[in-house]
Amino acid sequence: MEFVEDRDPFPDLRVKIGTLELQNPVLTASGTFGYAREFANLVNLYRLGGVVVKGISLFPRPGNPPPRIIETSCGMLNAIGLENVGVDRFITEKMPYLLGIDTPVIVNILGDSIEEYKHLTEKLTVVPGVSAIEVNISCPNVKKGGVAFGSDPDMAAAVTSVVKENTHLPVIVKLSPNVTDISQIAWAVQQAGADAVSLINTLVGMAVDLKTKRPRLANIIGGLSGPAIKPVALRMVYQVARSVSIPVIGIGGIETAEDALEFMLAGATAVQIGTANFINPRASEEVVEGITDYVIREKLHSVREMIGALDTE
Amino acid sequence: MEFVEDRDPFPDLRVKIGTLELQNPVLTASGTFGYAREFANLVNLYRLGGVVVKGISLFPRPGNPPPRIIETSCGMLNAIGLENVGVDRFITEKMPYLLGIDTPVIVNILGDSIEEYKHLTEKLTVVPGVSAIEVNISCPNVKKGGVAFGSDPDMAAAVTSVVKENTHLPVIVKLSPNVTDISQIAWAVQQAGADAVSLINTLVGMAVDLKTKRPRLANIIGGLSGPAIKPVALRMVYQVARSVSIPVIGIGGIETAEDALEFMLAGATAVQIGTANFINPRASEEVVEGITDYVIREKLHSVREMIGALDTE
Amino acid sequence: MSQYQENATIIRFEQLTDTNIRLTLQTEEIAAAAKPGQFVMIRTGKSKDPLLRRPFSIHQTSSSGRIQILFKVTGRGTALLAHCKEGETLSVFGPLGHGFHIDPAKAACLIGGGMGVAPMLFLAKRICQMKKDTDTDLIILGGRNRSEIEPLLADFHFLDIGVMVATDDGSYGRHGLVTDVMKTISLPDNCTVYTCGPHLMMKEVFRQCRKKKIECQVSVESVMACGMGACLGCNMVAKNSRYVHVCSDGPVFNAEDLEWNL
Amino acid sequence: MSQYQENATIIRFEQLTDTNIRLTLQTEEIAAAAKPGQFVMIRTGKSKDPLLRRPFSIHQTSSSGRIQILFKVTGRGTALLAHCKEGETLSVFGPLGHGFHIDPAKAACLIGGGMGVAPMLFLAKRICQMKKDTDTDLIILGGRNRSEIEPLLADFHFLDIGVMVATDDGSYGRHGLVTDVMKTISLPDNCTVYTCGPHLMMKEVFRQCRKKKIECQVSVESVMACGMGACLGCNMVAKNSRYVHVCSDGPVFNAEDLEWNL
Ligand SMILES: Cc1cc2nc3c(=O)[nH]c(=O)nc-3n(C[C@H](O)[C@H](O)[C@H](O)COP(=O)(O)OP(=O)(O)OC[C@H]3O[C@@H](n4cnc5c(N)ncnc54)[C@H](O)[C@@H]3O)c2cc1C
Ligand SMILES: Cc1cc2nc3c(=O)[nH]c(=O)nc-3n(C[C@H](O)[C@H](O)[C@H](O)COP(=O)(O)OP(=O)(O)OC[C@H]3O[C@@H](n4cnc5c(N)ncnc54)[C@H](O)[C@@H]3O)c2cc1C
Ligand SMILES: Cc1cc2nc3c(=O)[nH]c(=O)nc-3n(C[C@H](O)[C@H](O)[C@H](O)COP(=O)(O)O)c2cc1C
Ligand SMILES: Cc1cc2nc3c(=O)[nH]c(=O)nc-3n(C[C@H](O)[C@H](O)[C@H](O)COP(=O)(O)O)c2cc1C
Ligand code: FES
Ligand code: FES
Repeated sequence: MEFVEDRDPFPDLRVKIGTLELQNPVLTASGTFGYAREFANLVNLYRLGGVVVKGISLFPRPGNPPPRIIETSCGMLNAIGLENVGVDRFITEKMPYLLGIDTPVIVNILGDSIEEYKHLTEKLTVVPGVSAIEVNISCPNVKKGGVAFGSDPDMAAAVTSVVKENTHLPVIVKLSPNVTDISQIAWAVQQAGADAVSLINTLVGMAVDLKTKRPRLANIIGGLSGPAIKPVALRMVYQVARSVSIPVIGIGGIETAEDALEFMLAGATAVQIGTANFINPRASEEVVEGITDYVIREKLHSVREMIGALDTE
Repeated sequence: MEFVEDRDPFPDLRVKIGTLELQNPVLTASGTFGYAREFANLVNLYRLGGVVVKGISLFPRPGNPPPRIIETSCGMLNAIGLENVGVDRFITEKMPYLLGIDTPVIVNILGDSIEEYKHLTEKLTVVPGVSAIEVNISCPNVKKGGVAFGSDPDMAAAVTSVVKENTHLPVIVKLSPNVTDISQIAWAVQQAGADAVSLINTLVGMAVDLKTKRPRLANIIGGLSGPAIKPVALRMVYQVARSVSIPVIGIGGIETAEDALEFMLAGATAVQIGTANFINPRASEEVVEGITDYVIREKLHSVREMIGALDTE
Repeated sequence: MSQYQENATIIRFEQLTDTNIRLTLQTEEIAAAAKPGQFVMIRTGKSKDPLLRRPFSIHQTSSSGRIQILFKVTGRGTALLAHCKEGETLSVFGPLGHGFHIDPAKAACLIGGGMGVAPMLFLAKRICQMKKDTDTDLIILGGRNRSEIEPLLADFHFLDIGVMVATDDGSYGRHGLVTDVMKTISLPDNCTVYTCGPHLMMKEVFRQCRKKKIECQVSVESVMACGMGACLGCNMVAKNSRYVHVCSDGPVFNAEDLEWNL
Repeated sequence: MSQYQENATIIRFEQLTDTNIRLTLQTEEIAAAAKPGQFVMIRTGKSKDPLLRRPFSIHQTSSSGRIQILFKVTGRGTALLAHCKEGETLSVFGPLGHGFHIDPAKAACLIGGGMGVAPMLFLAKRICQMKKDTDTDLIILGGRNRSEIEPLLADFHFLDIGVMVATDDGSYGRHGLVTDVMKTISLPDNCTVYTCGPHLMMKEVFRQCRKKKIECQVSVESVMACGMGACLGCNMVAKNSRYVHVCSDGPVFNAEDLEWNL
């Protein structure tokens, strides 16, 4: 294990997501970092900008049958099916540890209906140690025939409003990339009060096994993540950052500090590290180290100078 | 150069796209195979199911400034900007050669307005040697504020209708993947008379150069293609094939016969080979060879048994 | 439980058969921490394709800070590993998972088939360290043919436990499956069977154990992304249709706890 | 113009400097068909990442069916090539593009800088074959320092054309740039200058040629996907703001035809 020395001069990496101040712009992406504890002996958690925990629902969910993951070219498909212990057990079993890690904890929530999002918010907002809520709107709206909340501006706004109304915490809405115009959804959730948007969630994909003539995932379709999707993520971050005035958190295929800084140039205020955690469990901390080095080397007053600094003439 | 022996028993690889009979399901994708001549000494063109030529517009287009392409993880972005010689020079300069290659020639067309599609169709439909028209609807509709024809069911249907009304040739509509619900667009163009749909065109993406703080493409955004997008393409083919009754042509990251057969299992009647032509100029013919081998080895009566044969319980 | 990510130098590359390879890797911290039945996740190359690490059981560890893995080329990742050279480095992450539970008071029967032989050596060595008397213990190893199994035996023969071998083609040891051999022997009542190998083999081993009311620990496989409980991708159906996660709840389970559809 | 895709065996791997490598490849058909100034596209590995082939000028060909390429490690693809070993194979596609136009009636001045030296050897050899008298011909080669340029000279010294060398640090030949050397010599009126190297170098070469009204052929670079005119990705601005495609219209152009913003 490498040890990290303290640096001098201490560079300014702070960024703000709504009222939430992060010491640096590097978060971990929901579903790829467990409940942080799994990484505790690999990553100095306190050095991260924050951690986003696995998506939590009102009731425990068993998730999908196996196989749930499959590798694709420079990416992977997952159909975990949002397996989680449910909000009550999350609060009693996972939060005590998370309270002690000295880094902001952002809780990712998901529901099948507006009511579920409401109840989740009510429960989480009073829990000590929860720094912000990230709302996953890529889930199907059961009442509206299973269309994802995130694919319709009105539904996305409705979820956002109900979460905002029930919490004082900063609310980040996590956008689905499987839409015609992601800026339109971003705009709708901004108008509904979101403090920030994060994007992208996974692209819907599929893999087929020629030998068995069956889908490779039990769930047939799954979410594509990893380096393969980075160009799509970067484009969407760029588009959304030009359409909204709230902070944008960039996600998708980020493995290195260079990747992260590219997202910041495109307009991201912060980033999340997802699939890269599987390939290099120290990826998130190494991104922090790399950004630190960059800010020192380039003599920036603050990493914030990078946000949206892309030169397009 | 490898030589290909004739095989016995001669397997049945024929598929039908509208009234167009293909000797096998392997086409080349528009924009990745030039005007076929470029590949003449590498590929036995007559062994392909057909070739789809570079997109043609009513007037010549110079395309975008350089750089136009950039590699990404398991993929590439292109912003060629639809450079082409225009339909008149295409007919006089390129068609004479294409007439002689003894494989169906499908002409890919693109326009900025419904009228352009109409004029293109009128001109091409009378040209000997044109076997079908593939309509690229990923282009911006200049009159409707630059929204892509392919992202709106009504506009997509309108383009399809006007092309159908002006030709007796089979009309394939090539769908954009940058939409919330591709099945809806597929359905709309089927209702408007399309003989087949082909998908996917490229995903909109972007790349950033941290050193120069500039986009890597002069055009800022470009189209993502190659193995990286295969899972998305496969999923969309699967969805569309279950929504429409016309043939579906699968495109996206296909490099091998195995890839092609996976698309057929998911519901494709034929496939197109795109980016793979750059990496292996013989890819298209090798896919034909691989499918031939498969049909023999698996003792299929016809490759058509594969279409939609995915077992999802 | 501590895990380490090390840049491990390849100390030795042994091509055992056409497809089977044994790698000796210098991984100080992993070697020191590893327990029998645990595994490591290895990056098969420097490129982003293949993207994910691949899981391999720890075949044995040495006090000089080395581990061995034993693998078969089955796809792209293992094909890449089959091209690596001594002196090069590989990123190795581990040790991961829950290993075998050894009760020194009980007799042990180790049954490994194919690449399932891999964890058995480490386990057998540890059993020999923990127990004074291994007279009632037994190891049954199976493979397709002589060439697959013979190169592995030297290490087992150093130990004080009897080894029986079965090959599918009869070219070495008994002709048949390890489960055929298992039928011919009478296991002591107070015995634990440890097994790793193809699913059908383990199923049959468990079937025989259950009949005889003998404890059976199995090391199972699943597709994995993270190997450490973070992605929830490696689930498997356990009793009562519940899911367990192979990497964090396993890879070693009490066979009773899994669903075998017997 | 015939192109071939060959699985070329690496006959020789020469690490010339830290970053510069010369590969000798067995490519019967490409070697037989190649012309000076043409290039090949090489797959840098078996994986899908990096995905695209990389373009390299043909440094020289041999009658035994071999070609050489000379390259500098600048990124991931060339780094992979720098790890290949003699005896392994690489997928090589070529020969591609339009090469230099040689007029045996004219004097020739070849100016190569950095990796732009690569196509100059092949060109010089062909000029020697085509012309009886090369007394008025001249080769000017430039590099950063002695170690970059010295290993390349042996092959040039076999030829009947005078060679002048310039290095940035003065550690070999003249101290300075090839374009400084160019200024000091007087080129015959009826002369063609052939040049390849960094953009700014070629620009200066062309500036001097234009002043002296001397023909100048340049070999330029651009990003490429297909290398054969199929993708239209490799465009470059030519005179009158028209686009040319480097792979199919070039890579060698009459400098007059391009836009240099002089
Ligand atoms: C805990 C554990 C321990 C293992 N120990 C060993 C060992 O000691 N020796 C050994 O040879 N093999 C072992 N395996 C299996 C080994 O991980 C796979 O053979 C390897 O990942 C295949 O990689 P590939 O890229 O060559 O194959 P791929 O091209 O990825 O696939 C080839 C085949 O292998 C299967 N496979 C792919 N990835 C995995 C995966 N992560 N886990 C299981 N199966 C997979 C695929 O479904 C496919 O059928 C172990 C697996 C697990 C889960
Ligand atoms: C016709 C032609 C002939 C060439 N001949 C030689 C030669 O003889 N010797 C030599 O060392 N180099 C030559 N090059 C340049 C060589 O192709 C690039 O150095 C190489 O592609 C870089 O690959 P990479 O993966 O190492 O770099 P990357 O990681 O891809 O990029 C590193 C840098 O190289 C640039 N680059 C990447 N791909 C290309 C490309 N296809 N064309 C041009 N630049 C690129 C990038 O913009 C970046 O600045 C030639 C290029 C062309 C177009
Ligand atoms: C295994 C896995 C599980 C995930 N679970 C969740 C989740 O519970 N909630 C959520 O909002 N996103 C989830 N995601 C999406 C990621 O947070 C992230 O948006 C996506 O993977 C793209 O980033 P990446 O390419 O860096 O992985 C999951 C992704 C993976 C790979
Ligand atoms: C360089 C390039 C140029 C393309 N030009 C066109 C075009 O003119 N018309 C069109 O409909 N599609 C065009 N495409 C899209 C391809 O035909 C294909 O739909 C896409 O690349 C996905 O397939 P692939 O992953 O196999 O490349 C182009 C793609 C590339 C890479
Ligand atoms: S492999 Fe990720 S949880 Fe088991
Ligand atoms: S590289 Fe494809 S046209 Fe030049």
